[in-house]
Amino acid sequence: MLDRIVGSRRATEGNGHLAVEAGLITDATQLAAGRPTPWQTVQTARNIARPHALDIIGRVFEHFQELHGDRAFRDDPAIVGGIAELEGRPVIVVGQQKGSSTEENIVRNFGMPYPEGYRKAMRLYRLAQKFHLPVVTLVDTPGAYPGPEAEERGQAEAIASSIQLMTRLAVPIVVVVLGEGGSGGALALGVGDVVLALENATYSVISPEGCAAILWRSASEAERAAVAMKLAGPDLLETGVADALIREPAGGAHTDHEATAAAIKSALIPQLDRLSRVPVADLLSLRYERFRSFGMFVEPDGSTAPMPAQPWWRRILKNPLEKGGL
Amino acid sequence: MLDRIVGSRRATEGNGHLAVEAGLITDATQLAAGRPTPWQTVQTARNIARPHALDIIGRVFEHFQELHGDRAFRDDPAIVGGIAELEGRPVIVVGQQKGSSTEENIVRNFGMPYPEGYRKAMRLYRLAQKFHLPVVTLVDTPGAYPGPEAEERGQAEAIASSIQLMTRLAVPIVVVVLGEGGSGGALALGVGDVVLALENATYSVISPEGCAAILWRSASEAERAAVAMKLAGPDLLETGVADALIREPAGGAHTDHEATAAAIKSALIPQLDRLSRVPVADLLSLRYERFRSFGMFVEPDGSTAPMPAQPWWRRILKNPLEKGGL
Amino acid sequence: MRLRNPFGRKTKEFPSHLWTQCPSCGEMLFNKQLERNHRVCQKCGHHFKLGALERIELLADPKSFSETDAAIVSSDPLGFVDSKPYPERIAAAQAKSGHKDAVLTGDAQISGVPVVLAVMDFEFMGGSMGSVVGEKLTRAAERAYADRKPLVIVSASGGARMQEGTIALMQLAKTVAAIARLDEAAIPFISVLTDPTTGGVLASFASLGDIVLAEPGALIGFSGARVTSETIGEKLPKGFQRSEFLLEHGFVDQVVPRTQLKERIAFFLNSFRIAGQDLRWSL
Amino acid sequence: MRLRNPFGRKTKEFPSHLWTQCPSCGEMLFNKQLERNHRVCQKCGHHFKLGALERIELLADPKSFSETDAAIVSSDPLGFVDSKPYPERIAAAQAKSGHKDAVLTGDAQISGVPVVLAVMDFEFMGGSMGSVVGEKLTRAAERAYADRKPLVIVSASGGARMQEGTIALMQLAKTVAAIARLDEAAIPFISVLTDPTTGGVLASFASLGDIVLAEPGALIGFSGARVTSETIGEKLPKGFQRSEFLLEHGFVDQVVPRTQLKERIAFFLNSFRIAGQDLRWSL
Ligand SMILES: [Zn+2]
Ligand SMILES: [Zn+2]
Repeated sequence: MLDRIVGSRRATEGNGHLAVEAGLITDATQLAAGRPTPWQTVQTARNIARPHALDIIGRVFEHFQELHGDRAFRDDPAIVGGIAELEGRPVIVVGQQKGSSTEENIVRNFGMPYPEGYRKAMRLYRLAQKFHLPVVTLVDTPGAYPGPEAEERGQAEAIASSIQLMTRLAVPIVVVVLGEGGSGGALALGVGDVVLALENATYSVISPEGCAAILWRSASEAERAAVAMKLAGPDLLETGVADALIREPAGGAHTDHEATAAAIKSALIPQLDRLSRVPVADLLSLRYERFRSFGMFVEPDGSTAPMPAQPWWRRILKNPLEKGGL
Repeated sequence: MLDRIVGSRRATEGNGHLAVEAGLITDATQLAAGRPTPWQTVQTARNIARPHALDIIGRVFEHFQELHGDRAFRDDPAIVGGIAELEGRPVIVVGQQKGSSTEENIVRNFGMPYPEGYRKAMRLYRLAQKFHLPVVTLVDTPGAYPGPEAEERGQAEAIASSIQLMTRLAVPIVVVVLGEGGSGGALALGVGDVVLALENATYSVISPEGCAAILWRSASEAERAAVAMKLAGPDLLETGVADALIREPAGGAHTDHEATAAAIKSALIPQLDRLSRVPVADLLSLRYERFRSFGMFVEPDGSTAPMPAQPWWRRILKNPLEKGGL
Repeated sequence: MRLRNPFGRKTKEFPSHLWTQCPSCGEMLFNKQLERNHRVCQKCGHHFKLGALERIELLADPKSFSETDAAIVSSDPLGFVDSKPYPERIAAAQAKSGHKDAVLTGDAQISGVPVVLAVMDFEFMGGSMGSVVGEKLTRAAERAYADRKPLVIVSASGGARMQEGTIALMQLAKTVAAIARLDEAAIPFISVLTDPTTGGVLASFASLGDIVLAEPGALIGFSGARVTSETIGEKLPKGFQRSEFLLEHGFVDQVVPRTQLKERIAFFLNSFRIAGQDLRWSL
Repeated sequence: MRLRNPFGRKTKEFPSHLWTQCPSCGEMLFNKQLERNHRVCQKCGHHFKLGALERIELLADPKSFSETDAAIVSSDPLGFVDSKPYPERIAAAQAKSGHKDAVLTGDAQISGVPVVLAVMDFEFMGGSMGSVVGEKLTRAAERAYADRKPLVIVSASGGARMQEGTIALMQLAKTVAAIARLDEAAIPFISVLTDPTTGGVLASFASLGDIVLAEPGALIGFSGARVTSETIGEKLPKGFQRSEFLLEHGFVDQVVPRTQLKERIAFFLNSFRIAGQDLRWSL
């Protein structure tokens, strides 16, 4: 009766646009034995000494010039963005910005953007599109700020619009999850052609504490929730949420910002090289399929139902790039 | 030495897209003798009993459904807009809204929009473009609100962006100045293919009081300023700021809202009929020329300078509409 | 909430299978009459939640609704277990609601206009969006795109379904990607927000309608009011995150009483004829 | 403003043709040195207003500036007379400033990148925009469009020129229409706001740069602070309508000290190669 399970994305079955390089981890078996537990990973991803967006931008790119403001309300310090060069080639880079001290965190609102932060990001995406610049986003947020002013100024609308814009933006987008990929507030920067994550980054629909409070009615069950939610690196590969992981220094990214940035830079260059040669129509169509194919469900005798779109990694076989050997 | 004066627009030389109908005044000689003075016209245009945007919308259009909000900050009551039908055909209508009592005026901020009002208008223009609906705007404002919150939220940016959007909006736009056309705050709704004005409307770069305070250093010279600024109906025809005037009832629009609305409706229908048959590229090109040609200056021996664009009423001869006899 | 009993009678005189008390005005409402009134309080206009079938009956022309993708059911991608396993929760919700998941989709006509219609049901696990809701809504949008028919979605949801983890989060991108293609093709999308529409559903397709309508008094917001209140450590203003609050802040085109919803949607559908289908203007 | 004299000397010891007092820190600045420092106070960094010629010298590569449309002069469309006739005001402004009107336009190179450059001069009737400014800026934008060269405009203006009435107002639409075509063609436009940029200039092209830069401490706003203050009947906050205020509120990309302005503009011009001219990405 249950004749097929559709839509599961697994890195092992294909990576679409991903340019696989030696440094990238595309399969959980490539990970070192003795992995930290999901809850340990949550702590590592939140470590205040972890390199944050500007730490990475300053080391990966040259000549970063920050651009400010949403042109409507405010410049949100929880999102930074601007123009920089990656080995001499200009890109637009946008990231959530946490602080590395309490004072900085107050200024940066602990990396929790207001709606105007997402609107600034959208302005920069449009600028990238206008001038044919690739986009790199750096995801690192506990989530979009949940305060009343954020509600008043349309947090949900800003996230929805940002996702919409990214799904159709006519330039390559590479997403790197640096630390916490917290819910819709992370996804608003997270729609790209290739999604990479640092080895100890997390990506989740809600914080483990929030999940535990709702489902177990106790925040102290957060550790169990972290396991159940499958939010850590190997899980992200398994579900296809991340196309590949970027290896961190042995002690974790917080022990060596330079090495972490170098690993990110090594990962980014081949991705952008590859993506910049894909015709825009193919880029958008494959980006659509990448997100279209998320979902695990059962469709009993789907013969009368319209066929779902083919999973994206099958389409990739038709990608002209594969033939040209670019 | 002074070999040419370029760029003056005069209604007598041509009206571009204007569909000339019996009810329209295209030449100051068609106006009744014994015209009110400019200062009297300023008073009439500001008369609180004059029909305001919603008074007109309710009488000219059917099935008006107001659409609210800028999707970012607030629904500004000083600008109203929505979808309505003009003899069964849908249009987007947007206008500044004054009150007809002190209480209403407090709610409507005396018809002085905040930036979010212009951003709501822009949202509706984009909606019109998306669904191929013509736009009608109703101008009636002392000016954009000059308070500090308006500055904080970017009054200038909102006006500039609104003007920019209207210059390239790919659907017909007809502007009707109902009462006060106050400065940039009016122009932000005032870029169209055809600009009409009620007989006693004004359109000025600054209020007469403001002009007098700056140039004569005395607001009591406002009457003189009103004359010097050439802001009233015959002047608007003379300078081409308005393509035509719509005749008001004998005592002025405030004495008869029904008759005023009927005159506006009679004027609008042929304009939209005509404009809806113009190919979009021609529409945009002629709209560009319409505003391009404003300006009076002297260019001594312009032979080495690039020729300025031809005034729009010469281009009109090339308009395919003229040949096809549509 | 303390409820007022206007007649001073004991509530046992109003057995709950026959009567419902209005949480807004306290009136005791006879269930049959409440249903006939589309679950709107006759006295104060309070809008009770409405099930998906009743909603379809309200909006679609009689017998015009033809369900699609009805068979899709949830699997358990993560093997998720909290106080009970996810599959047991699904089974319980199916038994309680009579639906396979939290949305019904299909082809329909609204006042004669052919549309793709999707209606969420809060009864099914709080209208939460997991793989099934995401897939059905995406297919609905794709069908609207392929058939060049307007899309109408009525939302009622607490947000993304936690039991599907990050895959639930990805449904935001999946549904929005499908809506974005409708947007590019200028195929109308009308989003109707009902009580409650929050979290991941509001932060995705529900906010992106060409026209966004809300029922009166519906709870609409990104963060749960509890989270927001804890964030600022104080009580929230009255009316916070209600339809009228969103109208004032510019995110909703109109607040429309349920009884007028069908004709209002029909008006907008008629205004937004799809390009090439409208001969009223020569544009 | 009360000025502080840091040396306690009498100001007559500083004849004004030789010395200028900084309105910000009170320092007495030797004029020649002030000019060498591009009219920035060496002590506190206060940015004095800069004339159009000095601005061009600051930004354009040596000898690269070639003026265009230099001959256009104002006529008197309205026959405008206030305390004196408009033509007399023009003549006085021409004599005072040495320019024919409030903007200079031309072709130039900035760090080797060919651009169309327009620079306003506040000395000429407060940098007000009438027909001549509107026409020259429009031609500059049209030349940038035709030649596919980036446009750089440095603004300094009190707004529209009242003496040209509604025709001055129409210059907002005229210049913006030309900028809008650049925008559609993805030809870069960098807008630099200097002290002061207000009224109709800020409410038109000056706000529409792909990149908007401002000099430190410049007055930038829509309404004059006097009008705003009268509107609310109270004093405005410190820093209101200054560059840094606009940066905080999201309308300016960067506040750039004058000495860094040229290299910063060059960086952005190099980032925004015009489509078809950039071989760095294969996009
Ligand atoms: Zn009630
Ligand atoms: Zn100083």
